[in-house]
Amino acid sequence: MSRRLELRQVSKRFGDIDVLAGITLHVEPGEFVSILGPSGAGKSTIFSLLTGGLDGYGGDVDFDGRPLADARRPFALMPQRDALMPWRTVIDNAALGLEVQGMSRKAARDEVASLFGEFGLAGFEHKYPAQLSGGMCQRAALLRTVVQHRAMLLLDEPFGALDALTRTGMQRWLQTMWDRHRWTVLLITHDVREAVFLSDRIYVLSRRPARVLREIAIPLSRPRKDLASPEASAIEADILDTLLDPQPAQRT
Amino acid sequence: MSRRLELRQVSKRFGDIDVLAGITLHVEPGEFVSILGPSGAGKSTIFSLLTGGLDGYGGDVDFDGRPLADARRPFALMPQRDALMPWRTVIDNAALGLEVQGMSRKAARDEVASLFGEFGLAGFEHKYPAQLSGGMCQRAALLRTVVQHRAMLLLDEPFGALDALTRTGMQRWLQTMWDRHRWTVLLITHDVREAVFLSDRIYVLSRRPARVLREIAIPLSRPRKDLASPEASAIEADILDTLLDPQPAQRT
Amino acid sequence: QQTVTVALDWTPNTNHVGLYVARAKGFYAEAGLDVQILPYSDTAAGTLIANRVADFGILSSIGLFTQRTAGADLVATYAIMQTETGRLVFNADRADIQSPRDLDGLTYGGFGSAWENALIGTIIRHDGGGGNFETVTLGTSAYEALANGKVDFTLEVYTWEGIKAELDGKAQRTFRYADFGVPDQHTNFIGSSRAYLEKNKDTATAFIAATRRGYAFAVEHPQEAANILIAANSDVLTDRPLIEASLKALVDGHYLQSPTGAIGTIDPAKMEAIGDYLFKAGALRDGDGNPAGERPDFAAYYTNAYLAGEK
Amino acid sequence: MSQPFSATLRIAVLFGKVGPALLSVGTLVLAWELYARLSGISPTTLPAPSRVLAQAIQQRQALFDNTVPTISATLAGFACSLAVAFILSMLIDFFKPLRSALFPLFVISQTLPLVAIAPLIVLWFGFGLTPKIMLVALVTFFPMLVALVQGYASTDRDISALLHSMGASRMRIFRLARLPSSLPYFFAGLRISITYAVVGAIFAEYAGAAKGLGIYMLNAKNNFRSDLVLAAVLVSALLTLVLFAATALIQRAAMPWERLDAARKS
Amino acid sequence: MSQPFSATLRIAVLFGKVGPALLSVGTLVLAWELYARLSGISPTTLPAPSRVLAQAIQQRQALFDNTVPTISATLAGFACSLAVAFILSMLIDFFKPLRSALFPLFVISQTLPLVAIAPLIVLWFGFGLTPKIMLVALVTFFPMLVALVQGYASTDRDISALLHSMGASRMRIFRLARLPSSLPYFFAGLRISITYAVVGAIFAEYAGAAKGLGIYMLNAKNNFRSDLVLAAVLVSALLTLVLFAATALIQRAAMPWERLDAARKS
Ligand SMILES: Nc1ncnc2c1ncn2[C@@H]1O[C@H](COP(=O)(O)OP(=O)(O)OP(=O)(O)O)[C@@H](O)[C@H]1O
Ligand SMILES: Nc1ncnc2c1ncn2[C@@H]1O[C@H](COP(=O)(O)OP(=O)(O)OP(=O)(O)O)[C@@H](O)[C@H]1O
Ligand SMILES: Cc1ncc(C[n+]2csc(CCO)c2C)c(N)n1
Ligand SMILES: [Mg+2]
Ligand SMILES: [Mg+2]
Repeated sequence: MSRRLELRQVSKRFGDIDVLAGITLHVEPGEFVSILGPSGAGKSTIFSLLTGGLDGYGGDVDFDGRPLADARRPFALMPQRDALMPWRTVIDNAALGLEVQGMSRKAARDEVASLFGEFGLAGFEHKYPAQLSGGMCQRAALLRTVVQHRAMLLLDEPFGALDALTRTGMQRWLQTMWDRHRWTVLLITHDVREAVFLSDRIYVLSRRPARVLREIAIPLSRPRKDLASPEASAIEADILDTLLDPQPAQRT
Repeated sequence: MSRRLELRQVSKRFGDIDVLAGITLHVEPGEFVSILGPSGAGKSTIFSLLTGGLDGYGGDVDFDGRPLADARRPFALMPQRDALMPWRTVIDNAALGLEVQGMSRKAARDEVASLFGEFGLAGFEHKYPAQLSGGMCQRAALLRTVVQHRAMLLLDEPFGALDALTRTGMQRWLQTMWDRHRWTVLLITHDVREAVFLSDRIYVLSRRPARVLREIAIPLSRPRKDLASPEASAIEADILDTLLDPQPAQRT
Repeated sequence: QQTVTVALDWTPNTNHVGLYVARAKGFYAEAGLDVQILPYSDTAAGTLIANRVADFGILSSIGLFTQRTAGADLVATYAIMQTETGRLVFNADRADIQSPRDLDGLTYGGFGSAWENALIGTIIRHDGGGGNFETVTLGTSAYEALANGKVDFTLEVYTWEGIKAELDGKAQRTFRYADFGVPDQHTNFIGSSRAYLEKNKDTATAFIAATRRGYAFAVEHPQEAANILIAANSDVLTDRPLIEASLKALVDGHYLQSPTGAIGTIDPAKMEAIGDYLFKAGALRDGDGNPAGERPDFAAYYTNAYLAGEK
Repeated sequence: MSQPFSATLRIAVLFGKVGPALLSVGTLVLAWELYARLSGISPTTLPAPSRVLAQAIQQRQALFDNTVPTISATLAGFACSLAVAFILSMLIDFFKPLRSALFPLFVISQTLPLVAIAPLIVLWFGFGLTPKIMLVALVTFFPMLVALVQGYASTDRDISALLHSMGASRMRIFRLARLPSSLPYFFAGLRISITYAVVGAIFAEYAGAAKGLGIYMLNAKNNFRSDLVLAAVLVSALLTLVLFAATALIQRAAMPWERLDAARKS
Repeated sequence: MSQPFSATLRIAVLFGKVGPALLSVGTLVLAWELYARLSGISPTTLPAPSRVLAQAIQQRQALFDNTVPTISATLAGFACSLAVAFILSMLIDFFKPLRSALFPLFVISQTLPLVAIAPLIVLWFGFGLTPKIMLVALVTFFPMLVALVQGYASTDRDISALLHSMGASRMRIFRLARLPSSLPYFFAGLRISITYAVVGAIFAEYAGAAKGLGIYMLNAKNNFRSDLVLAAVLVSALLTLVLFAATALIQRAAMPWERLDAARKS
């Protein structure tokens, strides 16, 4: 079986600024891979490249063994923060991807409606995002992402906007969902613990211009009920020391 | 020696809403105490009561053994987020508290200038907050707080607005600073790990109306270089289980 | 020196020549007066006088009769025009307009005073028409609208708009009001309020006398008067040929000085006739807007008492 | 504070909001009435509000007849302005250089004194509805265009990026994201513009019209009837306030989610 | 993008910004010139821009003499409006019920058609600078007041709470936090108001003035000089643009930190 996604020496500049400086990474089918890196490193830029939001980059990107053709759109993206439309009800937000794919609004609603229970949103179909808690918004955004039935999910800091307590709850929930559905996932985060808790493998990026500093396999057994096992803690401490300069950052 | 701060059965209502339902807690001189609780519980409300931002509450508040008289203002507050004034340079922001106390701007500047090195802000005296990274802004805000030479520091989620990586760096730095100065600190946070890492004792609050669910002493030795020691992890896991409902929150 | 303020009725123009001449020639100074010509404003001169914002002002005949009947404290003290300067005007190429009755059903570009409709209606009916025409109110652009063909006819001040058209070679034809049953009138007056006149009898007399000297000088020396007028309003009066031609028309047409030699004198017969006409046309209304019940005493509307020589 | 209100509480709150307004407006009107009556000022100069009201009622038919054309001009002009602003804002959104090309023209158009422009427009377009529509459009067009363009720009980048990743076309992204995002700006612009629209229409009538509140005012003024001038002013002020309230109602209906936002924030 | 620009790059960027503007304005003027020359339209109805410019230059002294009073009225009126708006905004900020009492009056004041109000103002205030200042203040006052009140309300609650915790008085909090917070709103309001200020001053002159651009326009029109009317329109448009640019410069100087913000966001 060929790799689901493979980036080889991918580089990207914005004007005078080098953002990506030769990124090489891959994701196997059914694998949960995370990208960890400082703010402004270029993590979201990688997703933009993959989803066709940018043109003109160096290096190769293969998907399922063939070069990534723009038109195939094999990815379902969950952008940083939830990106829910405040003017659409939750069900219409969740159905957005299907509507854009050409499905009628009615059919799209019917399809997503069946998933509301599993995502803990039953009864909130016709509420607006403003009527939901932060955690519920994140679940709605994830529902909108998975319902597109793409070959791979790209999750860009899905819980970055949540407070620490809610975030922990959502991480536990995501792990349960992934265990059940076994999506192929590439997750961006700068929460080390989140990466360790959820991933099969982690790529650690440097500050801009981003290079892959380390690739770390997480051999912990699943489900990872215990958030603070000694092994997990050790991996976490190790990664943190890689990331944190001896001097705290002087500029973002 | 009497307790520095003691709250006994403190309660507060806003209109029809009970926010604090009998909070009892205390802080010893030189102690680092944290308050942990869900968002909207009423944590910041406690600080508002202490700093005279609200009137009309139930229960008693003693400071150094005597009832808290409004005029004494024994607290230096660091509000949620950094609350730096974008229109003041860093040094003028840091000197704000001294200016309000009646010091001339020049004298206040001189006094704070000497501390810029220790707070990792040397050379940035005459920059505006917008020219600083998030972590530097937090340090400037903390500098503004400690320079007021109050008997006690009230820190309201000082690192809540930072990304996880920067936050970890700032937590390490704060521990170093506290080790050196031994301020009396009451810290609000909803980051369990942050509380465990920094505190001598932790109060865990319930959802609104806030009650004290648990009081937990952290017997870990200082300095706590290792963020992920097994003991720390165990305390953390314990607290998290207290806080996280079996079902994730339905509403904030 | 006594200060006297005068409010204008329009942009400074040849109608006002006597004021500027008297000032420039020192007639006012000789009479011990410091005359300030107030800037033209959107507020009618009659309103300014009645509210004691101005001592004197240029009043249109219609303004005098309507405002006075409605209760404003106004008295005409000097007739600038000895005869009507207004005309009903239309483009010469309008073959369909041969006499006023042809105006029925056409569009009039007007200025928004009630008496205009009475005036035009009278003219048309006098000529055997029905007096039905459309009115669009245009403020001050009626004249341009006529040139553009947007309206069929309007009213002009012959000695200003009419002369300009002649100079531009614009072919226009006019109807004189007096030819169609409208009594001739002194189109403009210099007027004041009874309150002012009673308190400042001597000043008022001196002012009217000096002003009359100004107009008399203009009648004698139109060229020099034109120079004075232009010099006093250099920003405004940029069209020298127009000023000169207009003054010439005012003099030659016996507007400023009647064929019998009267300058400034108010003719009681004319006042009674036009007053009568306006009353019958329903153009005179009381302060509440109801048509005046009985014929007002028009003799109280004017006085020649301040003209030099007479008392 | 999403607790249900009791009916009395509701009324109390409403009065708390409206009370001071009624008080101040009432005081002003009363002071004016007293001054007009006691100072002996002539009613031609400053008629008492009671007289203005009495005249307004007596002349209600004439006032009504003259209000209708003004409303037509206001609404038609505003509708045109909206339509053109909307089309241009879309073009600008799709083709950015248009913005730098057209905005200076619009800024300049706002600096032209209406008093000088209005007569010219009337001369070019006659006395029908056209010149009034043009003038109303002139005063309202630019604020609406700016509001729309700012509104589009306020679109959440994440939402755009998301739609792009889903394969949505530019047109689709415009319809699904940029257009709804512009609504709050649109309505803010609407509330400002509608005030100018009425004033603009009245102004246009001054430059030439057969009927309308502006003409009514002009006639009243030229016939030295200050009370009728003020009666027409009263009607025009009421008209503006009604249109103002209407836009607020339309906004509530068009943006149900905004009310929730507000409720949540409090 | 805070890299230093080379000089040529700077010029290229500037032209990229100004180019389309020049192009569109130029095209418009050219079209007008051609139409005026080729259509045979009379110069009284629509003079060619070249003629307007030539006359403007020839009459530069008169235009200048008439611009000075308009500028004085604009600036004096605007200054008064600012002063009163500032004082009232402070009172409202310290005593909230004033807001609900006064705002309806201000909203109503904006709905009054100036054309109807202007003649009354001369009666009350005479011919001096006063009525012009009043009218300019009337049109600019409300936008400035709203801007200031909104600006104060935009103050970061955390900053207020912090100052309160430090023991700062309400006056002190106002000065240290609320006032600086209002600056961006203040300047946004300023840019809108300054446009109205010029138009308002020109309008006010119709209500009675010896000199000024409005009077110049009126006189030129009554003397059948459309070209001079347009020359004065040109001057007034330029005046507005200059004042507009001046407020932008003042804002840059008064808010050095905002430039950094913008630089950082890009
Ligand atoms: N369209 C663009 N044009 C110019 N610069 C860009 C663009 N998009 C991103 N950048 C720059 O590229 C760098 C990387 O941005 P990116 O959003 O990929 O960072 P990130 O790693 O996702 O950061 P964060 O963790 O804060 O989301 C930043 O310096 C950003 O300013
Ligand atoms: N001045 C006030 N008037 C009315 N309600 C208030 C006021 N201040 C706070 N509240 C309410 O009291 C509750 C507690 O607010 P508080 O800010 O103390 O929560 P918190 O625990 O600090 O939350 P977070 O972690 O999100 O900062 C909230 O429901 C809030 O809406
Ligand atoms: C010099 C001079 N020209 C035009 C008018 C304006 N105007 C007012 S009423 C009317 C019609 C005359 O019967 C005209 C043309 C004026 N007042 N003075
Ligand atoms: Mg990112
Ligand atoms: Mg809080």
